[in-house]
Amino acid sequence: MPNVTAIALIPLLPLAGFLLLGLFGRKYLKNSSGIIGTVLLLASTILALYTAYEYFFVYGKVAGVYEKFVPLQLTWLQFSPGVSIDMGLIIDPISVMMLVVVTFISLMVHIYSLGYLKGEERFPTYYSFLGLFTFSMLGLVLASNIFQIYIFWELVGVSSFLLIGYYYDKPSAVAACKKAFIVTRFADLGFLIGILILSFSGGTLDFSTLIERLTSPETNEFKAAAASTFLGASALTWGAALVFVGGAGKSAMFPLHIWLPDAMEGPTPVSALIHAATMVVAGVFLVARLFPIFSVAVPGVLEIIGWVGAISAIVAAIIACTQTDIKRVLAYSTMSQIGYMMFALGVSKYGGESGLGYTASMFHLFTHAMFKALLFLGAGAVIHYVHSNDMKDMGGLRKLLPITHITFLIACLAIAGVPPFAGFFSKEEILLAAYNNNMAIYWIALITSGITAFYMFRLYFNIFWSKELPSYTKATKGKEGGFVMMLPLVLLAIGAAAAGFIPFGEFVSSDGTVLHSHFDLTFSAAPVILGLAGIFTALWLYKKQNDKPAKLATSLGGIYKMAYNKFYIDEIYLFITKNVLFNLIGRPAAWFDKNIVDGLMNLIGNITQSISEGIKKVQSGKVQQYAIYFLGGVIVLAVLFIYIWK
Amino acid sequence: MNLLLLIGLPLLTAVAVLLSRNKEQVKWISLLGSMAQLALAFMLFFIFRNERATGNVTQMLFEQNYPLFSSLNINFHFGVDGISVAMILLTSFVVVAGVLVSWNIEKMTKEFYFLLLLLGMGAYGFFISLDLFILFFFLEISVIPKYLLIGIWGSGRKEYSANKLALMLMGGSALILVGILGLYFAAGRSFDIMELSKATVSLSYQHILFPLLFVGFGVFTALFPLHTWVPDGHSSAPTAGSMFLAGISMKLGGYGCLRVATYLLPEGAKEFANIIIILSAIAILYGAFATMMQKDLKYINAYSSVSHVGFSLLGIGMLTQTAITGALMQMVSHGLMTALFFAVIGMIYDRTHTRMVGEMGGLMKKLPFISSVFFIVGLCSLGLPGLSGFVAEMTIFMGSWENTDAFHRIATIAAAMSIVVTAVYILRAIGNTVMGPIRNESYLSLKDAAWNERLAAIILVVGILAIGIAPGWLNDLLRPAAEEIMNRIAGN
Amino acid sequence: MQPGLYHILFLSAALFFIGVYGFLTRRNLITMLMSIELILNSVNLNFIAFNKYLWPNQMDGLFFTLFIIAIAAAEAAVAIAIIINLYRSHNSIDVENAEDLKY
Amino acid sequence: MNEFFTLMKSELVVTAIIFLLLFIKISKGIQHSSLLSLIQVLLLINFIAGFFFNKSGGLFGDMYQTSPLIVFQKNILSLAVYLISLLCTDWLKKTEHLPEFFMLMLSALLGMFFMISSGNLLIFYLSLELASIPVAAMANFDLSKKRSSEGAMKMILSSAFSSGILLFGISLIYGITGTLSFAAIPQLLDGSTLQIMAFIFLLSAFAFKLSIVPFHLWTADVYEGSPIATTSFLSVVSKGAIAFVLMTALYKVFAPMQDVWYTMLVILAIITMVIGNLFAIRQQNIKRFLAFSSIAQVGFILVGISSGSEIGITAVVYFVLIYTFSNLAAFGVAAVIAEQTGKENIDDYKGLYKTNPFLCWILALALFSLAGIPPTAGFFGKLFLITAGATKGSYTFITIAALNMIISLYYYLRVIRAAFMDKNDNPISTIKLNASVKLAMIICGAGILLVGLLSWVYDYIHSLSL
Repeated sequence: MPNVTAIALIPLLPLAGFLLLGLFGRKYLKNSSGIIGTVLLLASTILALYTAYEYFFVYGKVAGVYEKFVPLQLTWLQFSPGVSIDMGLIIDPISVMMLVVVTFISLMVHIYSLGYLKGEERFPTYYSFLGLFTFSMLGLVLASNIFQIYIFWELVGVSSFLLIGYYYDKPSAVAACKKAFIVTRFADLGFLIGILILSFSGGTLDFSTLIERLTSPETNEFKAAAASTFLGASALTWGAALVFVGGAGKSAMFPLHIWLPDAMEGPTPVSALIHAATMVVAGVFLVARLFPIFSVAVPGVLEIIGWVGAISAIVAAIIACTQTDIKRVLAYSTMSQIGYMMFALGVSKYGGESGLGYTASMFHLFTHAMFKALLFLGAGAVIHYVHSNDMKDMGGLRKLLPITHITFLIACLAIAGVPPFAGFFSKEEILLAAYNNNMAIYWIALITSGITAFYMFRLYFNIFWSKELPSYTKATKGKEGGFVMMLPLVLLAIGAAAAGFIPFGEFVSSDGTVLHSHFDLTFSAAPVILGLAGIFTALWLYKKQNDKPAKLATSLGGIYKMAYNKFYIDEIYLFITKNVLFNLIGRPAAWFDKNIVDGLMNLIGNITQSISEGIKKVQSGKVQQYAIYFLGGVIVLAVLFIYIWK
Repeated sequence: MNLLLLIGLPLLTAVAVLLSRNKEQVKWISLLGSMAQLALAFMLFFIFRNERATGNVTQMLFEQNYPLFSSLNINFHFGVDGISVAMILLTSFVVVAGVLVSWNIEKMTKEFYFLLLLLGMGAYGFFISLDLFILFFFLEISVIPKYLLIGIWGSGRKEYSANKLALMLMGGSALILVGILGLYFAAGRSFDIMELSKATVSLSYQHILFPLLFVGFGVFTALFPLHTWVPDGHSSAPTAGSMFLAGISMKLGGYGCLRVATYLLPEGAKEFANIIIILSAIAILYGAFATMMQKDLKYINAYSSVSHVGFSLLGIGMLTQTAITGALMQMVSHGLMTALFFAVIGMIYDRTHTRMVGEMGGLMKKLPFISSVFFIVGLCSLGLPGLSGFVAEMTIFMGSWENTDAFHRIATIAAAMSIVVTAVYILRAIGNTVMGPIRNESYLSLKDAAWNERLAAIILVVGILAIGIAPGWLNDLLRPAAEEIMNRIAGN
Repeated sequence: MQPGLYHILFLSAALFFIGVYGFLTRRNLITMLMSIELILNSVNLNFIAFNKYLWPNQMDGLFFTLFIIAIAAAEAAVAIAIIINLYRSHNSIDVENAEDLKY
Repeated sequence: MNEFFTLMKSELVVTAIIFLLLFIKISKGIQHSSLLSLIQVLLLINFIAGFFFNKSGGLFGDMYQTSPLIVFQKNILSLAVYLISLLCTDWLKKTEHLPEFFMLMLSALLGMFFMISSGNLLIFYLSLELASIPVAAMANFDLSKKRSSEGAMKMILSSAFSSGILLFGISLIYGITGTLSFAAIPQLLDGSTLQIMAFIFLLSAFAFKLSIVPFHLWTADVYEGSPIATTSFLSVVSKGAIAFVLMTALYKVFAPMQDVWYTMLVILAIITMVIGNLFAIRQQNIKRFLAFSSIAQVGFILVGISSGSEIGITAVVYFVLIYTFSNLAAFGVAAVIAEQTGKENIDDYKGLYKTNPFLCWILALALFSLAGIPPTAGFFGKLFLITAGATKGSYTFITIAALNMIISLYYYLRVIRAAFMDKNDNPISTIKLNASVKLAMIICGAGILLVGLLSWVYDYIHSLSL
């Protein structure tokens, strides 16, 4: 059986780190904070690996199926009998897989940051935020309750906010962290309402019970939820769709992706951890977590998910081709890859062979975490070296940064889907799943994989080949980052190279059964050839500095410009927020309050004053007029009471 | 436990303050007194829990009943249920924090603390009263302190704001007065809440009296569109004054809306629930949008208070047990949060001498403690899990969703939309003040929080975290009490 | 012809209104005082007439009249004293000169 | 004979004091300041004497009636007179004609005592005149001041005019019923047109004395012109006495016409409150300001009176007691300031707190009490008046009354704001308070704070009024 203490400690150790460093770091642990954080996380990682081992190889498999365990469930907030927010731990294939991914990547980032952020003033703060993030992310993946996942969902959001805004005195960082938080918050609104709908329909917030009730058409809950409709869709559809909106926001799916490129304002290791490997895949994880509901109860929503994923994948890939900020390229690539995971889920079905998409998605999540973290950390090493994010300031770095170069290349090959690197295997499965279910998505995915290879190698060549910048020599710039920065690169490179050989379907599948992956060379040919084509195009264009890319850009004209400007989605958002939210709603509301509501109150006051001023003449000082009023009073009373009311 | 201690102790402290000889004495007596109140509130809390744990399910505990104006059947009737205990805890937190942040008041120190303590006493008395007359007495008793606190120690257009506040609250009181008199005569000459809760008031009376009472108390708790005293009053008040106003006084209104209007006039509540919902949904969104355009930190918090308090009214209007529990949680949470917010604003203002968001920036560099607290309170305001605001809002949403018709659903969604807008304005405020580059060179020489400010902030942060991290205790406290109210509404 | 109750009441009503009219229109304070005397006298007439025609058994009306006359004298005394004092400071007994206190 | 002394002891004590003063005046034997102390002691004795030998009964064929409640009402008035004698020490010391002033004041008080006790329209009329003519003379007591004589002139003329109207009403009642006795009249009333007419005449005279709108116009001018001692006497003692009598008249004499007078009172109460408040908003002179405020307060008293039951009586008596403390405290502060600095405008009070915190707190207590804010007794007083008014179940009326409290709060706060908040470079300098003034203010302050909280006061009055 699961070891509760061990599992609970996995998230709690980083939390301890957060508290310790957050409260005392600034004053007392200025220098040792990095070590403390890293050691705690190392312990966490070991526990995670132990848990994974125990689960997959010792107790997890019951009668050939990986069971779901909920070893701990504490009531956190009781709403009504049966409906409560619980703090629990769920142990099933995906959560265990995520545990490993999160702790491992986080550990890498912790180690890497020891070198990358050395000497920073807010070093302890940084590590405490990392701790907070890791805790939240682990809490998210272990959540046994839909509200618990929401709680940690928000917490990762805020940790992401804090880490993006780590350089708080940089206006662009402040703007980026605000944007990231607000956009995801907007999506979370959907998530929240989705939770309300689902939990009300299911009469519970607990995942297992919820899934149980909402996937079998016999239960009363299912019937009621399916029967109540709003705008032509059932409550269940709305709930599931809104939950997906939340996932899409966090996973930067089109059109809620605009925060992700900006989020690159954060320190690069943070981008590697949060905005590449872990947090951004939370949306995928969420859909996977609720997959039975999506696939059984609301297949329509699943189709939407597929399309959103596919569109995101290709749009991001196209934009990535035009960007010059290396982190932004990686950001769009992340978005594109998450699009893959998302549509893989979208084309999947529940159970058995047809659940291939699910397995593929998770597999891709896993491999992507490795190579994308590697890419970011590599990019970080480059940035650390040249102090710039822009491709224009780079070139010919392969000699100066040999380890970085090799590991980066491995990662590029992995993401381009070149066998036998990790990306090949997972992408292969995804394409297969799409091929089996939705040809349109398959074609999009195929094209995207070609573009992916192209822009990744555009990046690679631009950084490491292209022009030789005379100012960059060992003498002027020194060596590449130290051991602590190189170790994670190497470890991740090993992962990126070898992770594909893990028989992932054996461990993770939609219903817990074993899913054997089979290779079909004929099927693999197309994507591999496309990928190689992309690589060679990039080689032709970018190996040496020349004017071919510029010519190509001009010949593409409008399309290039649109892609370069990210299809103007940012501008649309800006227009909406600035003109609609601020000018059309906020300003009138403030004006209304100041002038109408408040004005009304003041008006009452002023009217009283002016009446008071107006009637002062009554008190004329003339005693005879007083007598007239006296008589008038008598007469009026007499008339009223004798002639009118008598 | 003798509840009269809760009135006696603040009164004694206030008198001791009046008799003390110098400023130091005044401050220390106030601090000790308020600490003692805090201890007392905790004692009450634990004794109350203990009683409940041992199976005492009487609705009101520690009841005391002395005849006061016996010819009018007015009694000094006290007792507490979970709601009162929670509110008393809140009050004691805010009082201590308020005393602490006012440590450097130079002008008329004695009077300041005297009024502050009097204000606290009024709140305690209000929350333990079970007689409408006494309740009204304690509600009104705070008018003088509020007016003087703003008018004498305030800033900006203080006279205008003080006047507006006093007059609008008086307007609310006038309606409440008529309402309770109506109840008094409709239920056979009794002001006693426990008796009235068993009395049957005819439908037509309920339909007249409920709006009077609800709107009356609503003015106190910034019911749209009668909230206009909030921005001006809060922004002009001295720091502790704003804390008390938003942290305690506004809660008096919410408590009254629930305990008096809704509980005693259930049919009226049902009749007008939809209007309450509409008004509070408007207040939530409209307050949030209006906040977005504010440039003064105090105005930001004041308008956001309108928005947040809207949640508690929304919860009441939803008339489900969970929603009402959530409404009460929101009151407690908002009380702590907004008090902390004002405290932080005060601390910043004391240093930078400006409250304009546009003039600050990068305070994090020199004021890490204050800035961190600002972060915490901002995040609490936008409903971050782990902090109190989240718990309360989610409970309200969950409760609201129990109403299945489209109207309630749409209102809930509208209210939920505010969490995005809240994020916008809170992050704007945070981004422009504590983050960003330092815009004023002189800020480089600022000193971080002093011990009293730290203590005040920590006390309130602990409160916020205690609710945010482990809401169970508050839930256990409020839910049974909310159930009693729901039983009455449901007609059992 | 013996005058009946209504004749006297008519007379007293007329006297009353003459008094009121005088009080409202005369500017001289003494004249205003005299107008009040007219009002009081109309009341006196009323009392006497009621006593004589309606309730001849008791003397209430007559006594009341006597008291009114006495009080009127006292009132006039105080009023004239005040008017004299007013004359000292205002050098006039015109009511229109004493309108400082207003609004 | 023994009964004569016990039943009429209030009046007899006052008469004795008047004569004593007369002798002193004639003999010219006592120095000015010690005379004042003597008078204060005598008035205190008068007040204390009110607590002994309280019995119910009637004299002179029930033309004179008394009961513990009536004695209590008289005690309130005696207390008020005593407090006035203390509060206005500064002014009284300067007056040349000190004994005369008190003779006049006590005569008026005597008139009021008789008026409260009257059981017959004749006595009522006589005592009413006795209660008003000396006051006119008192109003003129600042002999050298133009305004004083103008005020006195306005008072005596309008008062004579209203007496004329009153008498006309009484003569009609007499014509209708043939009796003047309070006990006999109600049985003979049936609400005919002529009776209503007579009642309106009578009520207008009451309204005049009580300053009910629109019969109130003399009030402000007279208050402003008169010396503050007179003003406070007028606003507290006269008002209280008339309010008590009005209740007797309405509840006993005109009981059969309750429907008529209830509606009338409602109308009059509403316009009185509204107009009084609206006028008060604008005032600058503190005496004039208090005049209008007291008009508004009378509106509230009418709310209580309109209930027509013992709740109303209790509430009104209780309120008058509180009103005595509150209004006298306010007038006391005004008197001290006016006498020592010659300043009577609200704007002059700016920055007063800096120099005279004690006066400011007394003023604040008084004004908050008048505004009806707890913990002051005024809160209870007003609340019980409104409660009494609510017994008839007209919520519109009660709501209007309650809303009027907002306006009244506004102008009371104006004064408080001036005293506590407004800055002034040249505030009124620190005033040295006479011991007796201070004593009176402390009594008032204690009264304001305690009468409300000590609920047995109310219950006691209630037991009397049953």
